[in-house]
Amino acid sequence: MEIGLAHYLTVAAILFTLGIFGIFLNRKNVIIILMSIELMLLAVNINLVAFSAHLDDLTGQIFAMLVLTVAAAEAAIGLAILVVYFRNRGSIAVDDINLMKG
Amino acid sequence: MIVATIAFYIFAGVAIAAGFMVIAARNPVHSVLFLILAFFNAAGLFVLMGAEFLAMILIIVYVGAVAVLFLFVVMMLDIDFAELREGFLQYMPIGALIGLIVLLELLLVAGTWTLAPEVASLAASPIPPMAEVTNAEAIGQVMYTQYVYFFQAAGMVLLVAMIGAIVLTLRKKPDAQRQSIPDQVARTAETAIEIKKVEPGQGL
Amino acid sequence: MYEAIVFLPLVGCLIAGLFGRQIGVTASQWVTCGGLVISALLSWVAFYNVALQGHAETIQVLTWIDSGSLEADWRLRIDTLTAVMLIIVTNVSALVHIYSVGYMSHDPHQQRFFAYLSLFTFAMLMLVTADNLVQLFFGWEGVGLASYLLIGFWYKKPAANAAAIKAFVVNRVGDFGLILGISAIYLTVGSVEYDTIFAAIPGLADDSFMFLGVEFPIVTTISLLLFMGAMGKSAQFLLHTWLPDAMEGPTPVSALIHAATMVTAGVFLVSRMSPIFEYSQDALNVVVFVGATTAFFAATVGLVQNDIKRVIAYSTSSQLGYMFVAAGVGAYEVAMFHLFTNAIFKALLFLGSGSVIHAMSDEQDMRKMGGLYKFVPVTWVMMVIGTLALTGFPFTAGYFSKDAVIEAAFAAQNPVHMYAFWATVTAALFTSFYSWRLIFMTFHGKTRASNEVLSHAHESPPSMMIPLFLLAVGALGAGAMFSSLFIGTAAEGFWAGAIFTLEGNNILEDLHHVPAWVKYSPLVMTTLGFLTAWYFYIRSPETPKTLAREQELLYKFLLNKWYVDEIYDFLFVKPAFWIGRLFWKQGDGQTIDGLGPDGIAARVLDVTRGIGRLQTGYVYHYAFAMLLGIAALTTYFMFGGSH
Amino acid sequence: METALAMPDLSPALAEIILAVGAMALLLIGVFRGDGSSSRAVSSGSIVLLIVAAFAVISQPDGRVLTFGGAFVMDGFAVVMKSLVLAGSAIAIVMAQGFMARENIDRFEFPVLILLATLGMMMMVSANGLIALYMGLELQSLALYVVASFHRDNTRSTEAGLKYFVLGALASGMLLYGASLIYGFSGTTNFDVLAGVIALNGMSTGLVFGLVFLLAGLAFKISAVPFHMWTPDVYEGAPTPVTAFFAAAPKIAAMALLLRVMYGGFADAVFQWQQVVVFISIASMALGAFAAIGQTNIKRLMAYSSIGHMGFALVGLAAGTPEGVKGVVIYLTIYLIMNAGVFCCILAMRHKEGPVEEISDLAGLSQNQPMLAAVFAMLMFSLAGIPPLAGFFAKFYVFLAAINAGLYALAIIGVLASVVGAFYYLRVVKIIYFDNPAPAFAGPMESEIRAVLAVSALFTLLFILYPMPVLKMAEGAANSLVPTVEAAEAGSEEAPAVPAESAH
Amino acid sequence: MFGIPVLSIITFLPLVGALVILMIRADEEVEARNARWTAFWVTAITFIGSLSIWFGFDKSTAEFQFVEQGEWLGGAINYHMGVDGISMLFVILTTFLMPFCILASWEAIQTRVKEYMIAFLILETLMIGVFSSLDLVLFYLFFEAGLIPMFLIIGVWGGARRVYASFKFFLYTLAGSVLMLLAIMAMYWQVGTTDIPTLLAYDFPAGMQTWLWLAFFASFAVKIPMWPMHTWLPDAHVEAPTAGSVILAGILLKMGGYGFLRFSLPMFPVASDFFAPLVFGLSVVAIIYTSLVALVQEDVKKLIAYSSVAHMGFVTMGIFAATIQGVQGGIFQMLSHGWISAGLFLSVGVVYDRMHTREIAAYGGLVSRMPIYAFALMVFTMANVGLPGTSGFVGEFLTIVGVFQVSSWIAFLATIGVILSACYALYLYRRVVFGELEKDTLKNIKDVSPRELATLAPLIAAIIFFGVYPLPILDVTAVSVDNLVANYTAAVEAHEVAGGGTFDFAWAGFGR
Repeated sequence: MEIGLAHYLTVAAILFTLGIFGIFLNRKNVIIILMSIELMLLAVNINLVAFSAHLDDLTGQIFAMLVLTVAAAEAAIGLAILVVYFRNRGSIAVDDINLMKG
Repeated sequence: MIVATIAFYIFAGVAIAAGFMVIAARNPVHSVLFLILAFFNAAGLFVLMGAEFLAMILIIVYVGAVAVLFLFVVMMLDIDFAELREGFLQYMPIGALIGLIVLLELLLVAGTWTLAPEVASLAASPIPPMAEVTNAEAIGQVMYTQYVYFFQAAGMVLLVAMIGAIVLTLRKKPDAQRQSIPDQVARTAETAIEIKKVEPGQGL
Repeated sequence: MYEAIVFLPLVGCLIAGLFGRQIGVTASQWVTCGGLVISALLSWVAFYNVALQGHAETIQVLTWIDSGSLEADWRLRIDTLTAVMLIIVTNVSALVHIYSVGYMSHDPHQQRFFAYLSLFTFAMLMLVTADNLVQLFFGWEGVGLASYLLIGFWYKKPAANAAAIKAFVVNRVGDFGLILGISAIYLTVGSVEYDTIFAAIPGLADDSFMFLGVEFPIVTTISLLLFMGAMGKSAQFLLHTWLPDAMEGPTPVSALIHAATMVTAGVFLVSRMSPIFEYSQDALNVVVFVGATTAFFAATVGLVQNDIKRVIAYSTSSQLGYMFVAAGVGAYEVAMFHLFTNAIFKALLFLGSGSVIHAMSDEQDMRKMGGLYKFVPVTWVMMVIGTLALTGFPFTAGYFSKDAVIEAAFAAQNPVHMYAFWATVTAALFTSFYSWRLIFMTFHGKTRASNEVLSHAHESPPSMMIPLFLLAVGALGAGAMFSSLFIGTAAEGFWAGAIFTLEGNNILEDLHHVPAWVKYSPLVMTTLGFLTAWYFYIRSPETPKTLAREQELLYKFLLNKWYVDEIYDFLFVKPAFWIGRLFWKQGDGQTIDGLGPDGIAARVLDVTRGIGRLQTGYVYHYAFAMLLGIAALTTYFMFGGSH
Repeated sequence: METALAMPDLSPALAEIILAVGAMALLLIGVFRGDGSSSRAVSSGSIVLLIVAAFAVISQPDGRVLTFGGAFVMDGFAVVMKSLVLAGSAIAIVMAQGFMARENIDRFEFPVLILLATLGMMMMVSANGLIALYMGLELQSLALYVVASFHRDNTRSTEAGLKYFVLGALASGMLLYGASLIYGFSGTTNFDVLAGVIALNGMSTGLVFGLVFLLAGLAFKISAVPFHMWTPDVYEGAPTPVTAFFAAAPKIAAMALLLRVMYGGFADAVFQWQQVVVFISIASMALGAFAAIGQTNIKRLMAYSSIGHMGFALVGLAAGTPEGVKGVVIYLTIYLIMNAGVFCCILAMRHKEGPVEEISDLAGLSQNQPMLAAVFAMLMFSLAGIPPLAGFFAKFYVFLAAINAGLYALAIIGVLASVVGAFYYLRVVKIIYFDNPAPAFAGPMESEIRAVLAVSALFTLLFILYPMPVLKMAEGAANSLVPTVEAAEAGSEEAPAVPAESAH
Repeated sequence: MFGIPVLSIITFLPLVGALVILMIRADEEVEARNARWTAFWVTAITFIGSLSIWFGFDKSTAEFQFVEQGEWLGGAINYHMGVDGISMLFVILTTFLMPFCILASWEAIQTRVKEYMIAFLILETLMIGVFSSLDLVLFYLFFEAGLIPMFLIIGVWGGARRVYASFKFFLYTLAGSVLMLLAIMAMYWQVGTTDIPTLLAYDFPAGMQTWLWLAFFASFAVKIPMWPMHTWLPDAHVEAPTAGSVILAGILLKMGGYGFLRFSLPMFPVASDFFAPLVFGLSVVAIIYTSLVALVQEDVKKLIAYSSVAHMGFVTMGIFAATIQGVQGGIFQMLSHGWISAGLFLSVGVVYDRMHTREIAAYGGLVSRMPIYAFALMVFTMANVGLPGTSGFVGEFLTIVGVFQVSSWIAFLATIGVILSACYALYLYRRVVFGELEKDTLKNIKDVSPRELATLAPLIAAIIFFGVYPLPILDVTAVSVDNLVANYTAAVEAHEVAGGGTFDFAWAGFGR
């Protein structure tokens, strides 16, 4: 069976969905959410590379590389905010992040 | 061909399983480790698609830097894991349903892809044959020319990330001792020594 | 000159009303009385000019309403009909003004009283001189206002206030018909000017139009609507309830407004509108029927009343019924004649009773009087003259007019008219009875008043007596003097077209040729009534009490005025308040506000609370919302969305 | 390959370059002069820089210029939107100075981060492709995440930053996924090319999905329902000047980007995106109106208010016509200025112990500070869209466009939502004017805030007298954006939607 | 006239006055005094100035006069002012009532006098603007903007439930008028302009008229107000300060009627014809229903407010009868109600200032101590009842005559209102003024002061003068009304000829 674009897109879609799941099903730990975001971006990258390969166009790979860069930056900022938050609250449980509501 | 197929299924299968474990693992440290696993396998998929350079970046940047950073933070924050157990399954059914709907739709879309003939000619930067130019070289050729704008922009993004991380986490501890060379140089006897006359028999 | 007749009272009213406090009581009296006396004198001149010399005139004063083809000007139309009314109104009013100087001498608000009286006179004059229906309506409502003000003159008395409102509101019910009538006339004729209307009506006689979704003959509808106004103003049966209550006002007011002038406006209206009524036999039948019923009804109620003024009030209502009967059978001249004579003797009776009341320190209950002729002999004489005139003692004023009414009713000869004949004849009996009953209870027999009151009893001052004398002369002589002019041989030249009758209407002629028994029946009835009254209240004072006990149901029925007030209270007043409250609390409060602004506001707040609850503060809920959004949109495009 | 080596034309991106270089220079100044002493200097420098950048923007020649391989576009629309963005940023920095000092967080990084965010926004406005869009968006977002939690010792501020970050990352994930689909199904990331592809082949399912995901990501940035959930929490938690900043400049940039994408790349897919935009527009207007009623915190109230306002701005977008663009531009301009004024007022709300944010603290302001009260009330009426204030004209032009496009149901729901929305603005006025006085606010307003407030108030009040400049500007922007659409529009089913053709 | 922009000057003069008051800086006492005098003189001068448009008015033409035009929003939305026979008198009414409002607030308002006067002057500008603008958008602007000062007047200087009342007033009227705004936009796209004279000449397709009519109706029906959209009125009236009630009843309500006359009837004749039965129905319900409700009120102002609703029922009925008498009667009724309700509210204000209660039960026997007051109130009451000789009669009578030509049922039912109005008005008068003066609180009550008399006397004069001699008003309106009715009839007939009798409720105008 030939491995086509659809296969890669399927993998990406599943990973993307897992990422989303990770964000809203997770009650434990904000870090897991950050990791879920990384999963989503990974899925996007798989998409981009797969399209790139099948379109025979480098743009997708460039895009993916930029996404990687930004994802790294995002991770850095995210973790920084997380640390600051932890210093204030002494917790990073998702359920605790609800001082503001209504 | 069959090797490629088997490789795909292995990489894909492990990546998905690892991805699942990232969100399902009880211990955040395990989650990070599964994330690394997922990245490794995704890198494998990249290789299968001929994007070796990206695969390499993925390993170096993600596994080498980002994942380790995660691990570091997880360790540093030292959470009481036992406490954070409940509620995981509370929203599972409805959440899973919605998630599955989205997933199914995405999969349906994935199946509809066709390459319109005129689309091929649109390629902004066609991939040169692998035999002539390596993937890394091809990327390099366009990265700093055609896509220099994005390259610069990525630089600004990283700059923001840097400033952000520093501004948020760097703290000057007021009671910490710091070396100040000008102060040291400017030090004179008058400022350094105080001479006290001690009256006999009275003490200080 | 005609302007002076009409506007002098207004001038007097304004001076006394606005500056009364500054110029003082006496000056106010002089201004108003003076104005009225001049008016009265001038009105005789007018009568001479118009009625006797035949110089009818119309005088433009000012433009009033001019909207599209609807034109209604302030205009004075002076023809015989008006001239007769001018005589009645100005003279009675002048006498009442003078009378009031004495009668009201102890009242602290005399300026106001005189201003009101003059205002009334002005409004009444506007009514009778109107050349179009809108001006007539102005006067119509104007007299209503004055009546309201005068009935409620003693504003501290709750009963007076209630009576005032009742008078105004019941009159408004009549006006309801009048407004619609005017509107209907404008719709069909395109004008509200008398002459135009009268000219157009014959052409419409057989036409019909849609009114309230039903096909009605035009002329009948208009006539009946106008008559509804007349019923209200003239206190005809069903709309009569305000008149007895109006006796809460000062007695001169009762004399002027509720006996001599205002209440007769209805009769005047029908006469004035004779060119319309003549074309609708149905409407005329209704007029006769209502008039006859009122004559009978009011007379029955008058039998048992104990308030001296109320008796006269019911008598007034009854006499107005007579007038409508006359008008309804087509004898408008007779109606006007009876109006004329009735004004004189009814004013005399009221003023006389006012004199009695004055003497009795404001006591009105006849049961607390009796034997007063010794104390107030002159008043007694005056009252007897008035009673004779009212009951139709031969050759007094009432004899000519009332008998003419009864004869006219008989002469017309259709079932309704026969009913009217018998009703009026019976009413004549009752009239005689209660009139003499009044005299006997008040002036004869043993006195039932306290010594305290009697010690103050005295004959009234000259300012009150002079009007009485003058009226008494009129009550005795006016009938003989004017009968030939009004209804006799000279009638046609006298009216000079001011009253219109159809070709075949010879009632004025016919009524002189009724059988003898008809001619004598009123006199017989009167005598019978007198004798019964004499028997009941002089000969055997116990009889009425026994009778009342034996026929308690009937007695109560009559005493309570056929329970009309109670029925109205039950049918209209109570439900109006009840419905009003229902509409207010349930309608406005619960339904409209509840479903409308308040309800929507409450729902909005519910939604707000709901949204507030959704905003839990939990990141995963927020993420879930985003996912839901994306899922909804993708699903929409997958299945529902067309592309 | 050799030709690609040619130096791209940098002049269209002059303002961006000035900003980038300037920001780094200011960063250096800050670092070397050290904290505390430098923050005010860097702030002032930033403002100067923004003004210079604004001049650079305004002085761009007319017409549409592409550079960087077609990824960057400069046109009349970009000039207007960038000017607005720069103004919004400058106002935010001006407003922040005093507040940051009082809160002891006056660090020189703040203006630098604002500058970098502004840079990102300008890149967004000029983005002519998916990658440029993404890079600009991320540059802006990352800077915003940081400034949201800038008050790092404050739990609320950090929580705001965290929430914003998590959800923002999710949103950008969605956007990226959409971008990848669009790229994959069209074969290009460039909007001009994309428009051509769609004109040729129509919308495939993949493109529709890509569009939906892309819209979702952008809708997050303008906090349109249902991607709005972060807004109230972040607005409440972030330091007030930051909130003021959030409420204006990023929204304008994101809205500009939306316009650019919808009227540019997806010009021929009006039918598809119009449905999405109508949906989120209605949802935003309604939710903004309803939810704001229950608020007691003025910043939270303003958050819902901004959700609602973005819903109204989307009404113009949904029209899919040049009038719509004009309406949106007018809306954003007026909204920016009103918003600045309102936040100046909010900044004035402080007692000796610190700032207060409860609406009830405004009670009786009309007696303590009549002038401030009058201006505050006027701004509230203006936000509610009551004539003759500027806010009315904002709504007027978007609804005018919607009616022109035949979106009657949207317009009716919109105006009704504005009535509901009027309620909570009125409530603020009620508290200011009808209630008994609460303790007066402390301290005089800083002169710079007073100046901003004065400008805002005068603009709001006097807009009616001379509206032509703004109208002309918006019309120019619309005309420069839409010609790319016009040719294609003839083919679409967007009839000029005049209700006259009523007979069917 | 002579190239002077008279209308603009009159319109914006009060605004200038407001600015002047804004500039006043002094201690509270002096500030208040200066604000009062400034406001009074500004309104008085505005009134005198506005008389110039009455005297300079050419009664022989239905054209707009004193027209001014200026560039404004572009795209054929311009600053366009002018008056014709229909609108001119409303301008005068507005300027006429304002000085009395200021005088009535002289002592009643003691807090925040400056703001109060500013609010009133701004309100005056906006009200004059409504009646004199000849551009729909401009009209809408003035129409809506009036909500702001009125909201504040009710809310800041109002009674106990002022918050509820002011919100209800604001949101209710706003909700009504936003739909009109959309209709204005639709008209703009249809015709390409919002210029009223142009729109008056434009022949809207029948299907579109339906929707436009409904949208305008939503606005004006709330404003005037028609049953069942009236419930904001009693609340607003009751809570507003005296002068606020005067303006509300005297002028703001008239905007609704004016709107019907200016827009609904001439621009959408076919739809007006189609919906006339609806309007008649609602009017009649308003007349009877609210009259009955008025009968049972215990609060003086509420009673008057309900009576206003009933009287406005006559106005709508008359207008939609679309006969000359009906329309002229409607206009006249509005003007006359302006004086009468103003007089009634001012009268209530007189005793409210002394007793600080609006409960009817708290009064009684006032005539003993306050004869002048009793006289004034009697005039107003009688005018309210529609007694001939007062202006109240002319309007009421003309509307009934006018509507009778269209439907006798409606006239019949409306005339019941004539009876009921007598009931509640006299009942009120009796309870307040007549009777024994028993309550101790009233024993020392003083009669009207010269200042109060100065507010009441001109109204009495106007009511009686125009009741006896309404010609000046009828004359001014005659040509415009003739023109309006003629065009209306022609349009309706043309439609019947073209489309047959049945009027399809055209959904086609809605949606694409």
